[in-house]
Amino acid sequence: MSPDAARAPMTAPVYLDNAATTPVDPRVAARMAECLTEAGVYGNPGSDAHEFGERAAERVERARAQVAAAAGAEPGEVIWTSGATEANNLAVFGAAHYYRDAGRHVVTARTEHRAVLDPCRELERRGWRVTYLVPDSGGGIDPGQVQAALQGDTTLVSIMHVNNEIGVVQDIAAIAAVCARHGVARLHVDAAQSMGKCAIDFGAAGVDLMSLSAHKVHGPKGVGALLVSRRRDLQLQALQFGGGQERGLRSGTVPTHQVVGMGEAFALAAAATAEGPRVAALRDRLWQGLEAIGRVLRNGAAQNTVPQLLNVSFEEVEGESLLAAVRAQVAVSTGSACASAAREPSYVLRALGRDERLAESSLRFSLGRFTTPQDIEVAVEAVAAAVARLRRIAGA
Amino acid sequence: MSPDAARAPMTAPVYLDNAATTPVDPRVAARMAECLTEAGVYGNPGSDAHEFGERAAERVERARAQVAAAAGAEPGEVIWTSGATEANNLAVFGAAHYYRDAGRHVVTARTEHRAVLDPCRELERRGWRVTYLVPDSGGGIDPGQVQAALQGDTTLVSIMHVNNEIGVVQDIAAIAAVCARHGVARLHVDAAQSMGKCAIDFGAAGVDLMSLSAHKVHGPKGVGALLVSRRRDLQLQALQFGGGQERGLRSGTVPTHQVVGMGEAFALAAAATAEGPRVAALRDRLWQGLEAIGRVLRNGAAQNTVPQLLNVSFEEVEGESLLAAVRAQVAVSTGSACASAAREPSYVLRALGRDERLAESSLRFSLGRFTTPQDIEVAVEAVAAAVARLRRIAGA
Amino acid sequence: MNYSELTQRYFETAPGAGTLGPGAARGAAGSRAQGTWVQFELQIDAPGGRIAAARFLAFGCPHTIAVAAWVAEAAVGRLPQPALPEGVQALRRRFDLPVEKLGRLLVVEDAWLAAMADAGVKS
Amino acid sequence: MNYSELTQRYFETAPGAGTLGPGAARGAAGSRAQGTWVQFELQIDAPGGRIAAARFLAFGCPHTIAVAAWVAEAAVGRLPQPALPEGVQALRRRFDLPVEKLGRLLVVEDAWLAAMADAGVKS
Ligand SMILES: Cc1ncc(COP(=O)(O)O)c(C=O)c1O
Ligand SMILES: Cc1ncc(COP(=O)(O)O)c(C=O)c1O
Repeated sequence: MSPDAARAPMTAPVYLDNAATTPVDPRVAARMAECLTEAGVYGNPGSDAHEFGERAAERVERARAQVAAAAGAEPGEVIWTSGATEANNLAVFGAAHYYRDAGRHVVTARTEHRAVLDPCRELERRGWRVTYLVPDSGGGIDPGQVQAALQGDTTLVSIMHVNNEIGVVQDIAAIAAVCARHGVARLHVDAAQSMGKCAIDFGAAGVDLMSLSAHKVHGPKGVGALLVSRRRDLQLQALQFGGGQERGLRSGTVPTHQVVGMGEAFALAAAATAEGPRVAALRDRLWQGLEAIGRVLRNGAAQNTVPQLLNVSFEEVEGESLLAAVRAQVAVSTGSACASAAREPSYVLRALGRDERLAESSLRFSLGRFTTPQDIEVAVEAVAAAVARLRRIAGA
Repeated sequence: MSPDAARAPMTAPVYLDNAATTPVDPRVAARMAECLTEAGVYGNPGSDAHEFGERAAERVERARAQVAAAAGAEPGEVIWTSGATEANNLAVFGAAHYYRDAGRHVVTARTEHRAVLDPCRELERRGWRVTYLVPDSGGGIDPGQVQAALQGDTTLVSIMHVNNEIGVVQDIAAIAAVCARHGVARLHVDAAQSMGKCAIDFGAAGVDLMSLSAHKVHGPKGVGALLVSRRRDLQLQALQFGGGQERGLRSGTVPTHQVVGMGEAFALAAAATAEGPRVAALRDRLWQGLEAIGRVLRNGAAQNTVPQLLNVSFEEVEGESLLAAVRAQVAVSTGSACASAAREPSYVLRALGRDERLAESSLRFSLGRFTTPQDIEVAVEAVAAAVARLRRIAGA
Repeated sequence: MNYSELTQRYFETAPGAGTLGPGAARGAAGSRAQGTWVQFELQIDAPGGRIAAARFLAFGCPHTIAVAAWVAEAAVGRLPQPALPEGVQALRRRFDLPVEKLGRLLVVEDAWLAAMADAGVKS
Repeated sequence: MNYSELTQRYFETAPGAGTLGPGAARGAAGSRAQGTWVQFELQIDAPGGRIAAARFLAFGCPHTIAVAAWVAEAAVGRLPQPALPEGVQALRRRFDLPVEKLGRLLVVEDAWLAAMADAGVKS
């Protein structure tokens, strides 16, 4: 578990931040390595003038089929991107701009990832109207809320599948049905956190656009995909223009090793059907251990959450000190630190109705393929000790 | 040189398509591998809550410094992207949109890469005016042409450094001086092909924006950078919104292994000062061999071309047959095949004044770090035999 | 571009490429400037006799060269006729020609018809 | 967030965390709801005498806890004074406090002043 053995003479912390990113599975890394050096498949998959290019294109198409199979899509529906951030941007801007003449209203939710919310804010600056749905206290969006928010000129609904902070799963098929009845509104689903955590079936769910990411499921960072439904002749305006790759929707050299890594990671995740119950047992043990600390609150509806995530607020403990007290033993995300430089209480937890203090004093534990029972014991012990000590110092 | 040994029982062709993409240097691949699996630096460089993230961020910053040093920029001027296509799009759209109130005129050249031309076409659809400069027959753009094209409302000039088809090098510093005198026009330079072929000095040249790519210089595909000058407080509108990474200019998880690969590739290229003369000697030998075939024309001004590229048109030979006749022995690009599905005579060679036939019957030989004298001999022999045979069949 | 095995073989070997010299019937079609040019030369020993020898020249894509070579080869021993030894659609199937290349086959056919006309065969 | 070695040490050991019980002078400032709350308790045996014991409680970030702990420790043996054992700017430097956290130091100072007031020391 050491991130850099030479630099970490003390035992490295237990890694429970798999929702931020995961270590690449060694089997994935091995496939990637085959597509780099002179001994491997290094050609440009866009070079059809020679066999170096053709071999690379074969690998790319094999990976496309793997991703499609894992997500319930057709290979022709997979557009490679540099990650779910780009996929989300391409979906939101691409659909909004392409269908601008049909209307300029978008529906999304307060608990979406910033890679959806920030494009929506940008759309507002460009003259669109955006409705931000507020979830219930468990994090759920009722399909009826979506129904009620639709207007005559709504062209896009963007609702995530698995929330990255609390792990709550939305009823995508029901929301898709609402959009289908509306007729004009297309549904985009940010499923960056779904693969390996919760079954995805792009086709069966009736979704129009779906964002995927490799690095949340033991694949490489810097690669993802946007699934673009072919059934409804969905069109998008591209974000990035150039060589015309990916049917002109996403120009740029396709990075063979990256998409091969994503394909392999998705295939492995789709095949690892025993993983859910194993991780759920670890998560339950974790929650049991944390609950015993007392005055802790679970964030997100427990019954509707993927097994990999557990988000807990600790009463009477200050967030930054909590993190500082546990970080030598456990690597987790908190409700006050975020990927960007700005340190604000989690807007997701705030949208669930948590006050600023409880939002800040939350820890997100996210488990992965390599999480062991031992990791869970270390985490419970470390957090229990830290909370007890900080409460004592606070006289609480 | 076999791209896939198990599949290629016959000797694989000699790879002379390094301008399309290069094999990753094994030293680069080794650094990349350190940033993938559980044993390595796999954290999210945006996760500042734990040491896994901090270690990754350290690697990212080291890579940023390597790229900056190799390109004559400050580390704070490096914005990671998914490649030069994205960097070009971010530069062209980002500057045009940010400075839209100062004017809507852009100057570029007919011989630019499609990742510049296609965004310019899109700008035209959005109401901008674009001037496309025509190079001289050697491929050169005179700084005076740029000067003459500038208008009061020109906000952006985009001229590439090293052309990807003919290898011609533009006088960027002189063009930068023209833009500086104008005052409002910012200069973007597509330098995707420059690293390792031709010295780049972003700061000294006085360039505002510069696009870089890793995979043209034995780094990985799917990563690049846009250099954004800090001296002139240059602003851009982002293309992609989300986590706020890269100073908000390029949201999305930074892929540690990818940028580490780019950093290492750039450091190696910057250190390989003996490479230029070695490759130039191989290129000269290649040209000597091809010229001896007779009725061949060199495309691009020989005295102003990087050593890695040689573009030759063969009279009285049909392009597709030429490619088909050599492809078992030599992997090259042609003036008729291109990365996209469309097969058209190279617009770059057409802009130099070559007729359609000569544009189509051209081969681009691009050499790299791993090209050997033996490769050159194989190529000369194969091309000479093919040309002779096809001319005989054509009665020419 | 992928070529069928037959296309590849006739392109690579190009049997019958060349000319027959004075006395042969000759016909050409297409133009080098347009990218496809084909010429046939046929030797018909006795008036009304069979084709004793055939040669072709071709400037064009591998399909053009392969088909022209095949036609020249197939011509030998046949009675001169205004029709190709095998029709355009059959040739297309035989060589697995992509549809956008049909125009090239028509150039081959035109060259054949020109050679026949030169040989005095009425169409 | 990176903490200086001193901050880290006082945060981790938090010497003097707790209360002294009845009879001690006590002062608090800030609020838990706002994210920072500090309390000092001081035992001053004779009127006009030195501080014999000091305790603190703190709800807040590591800097707040570390500084409060350091102040409580430094207070022992001193004559009660309305000023902190070390001024706010000096403390900021000592603990390498980021500028945006200056407000937390002022809460520590306010708690100290409140305890002094409770001890009857005039400011
Ligand atoms: C729900 C969700 N959407 C989008 C993203 C962005 O994905 P990527 O890191 O691939 O750009 C993430 C992860 O950061 C996420 O959790
Ligand atoms: C001059 C030039 N610009 C841009 C690009 C695009 O670079 P990338 O493949 O990194 O997107 C290329 C290569 O394809 C190029 O040669």
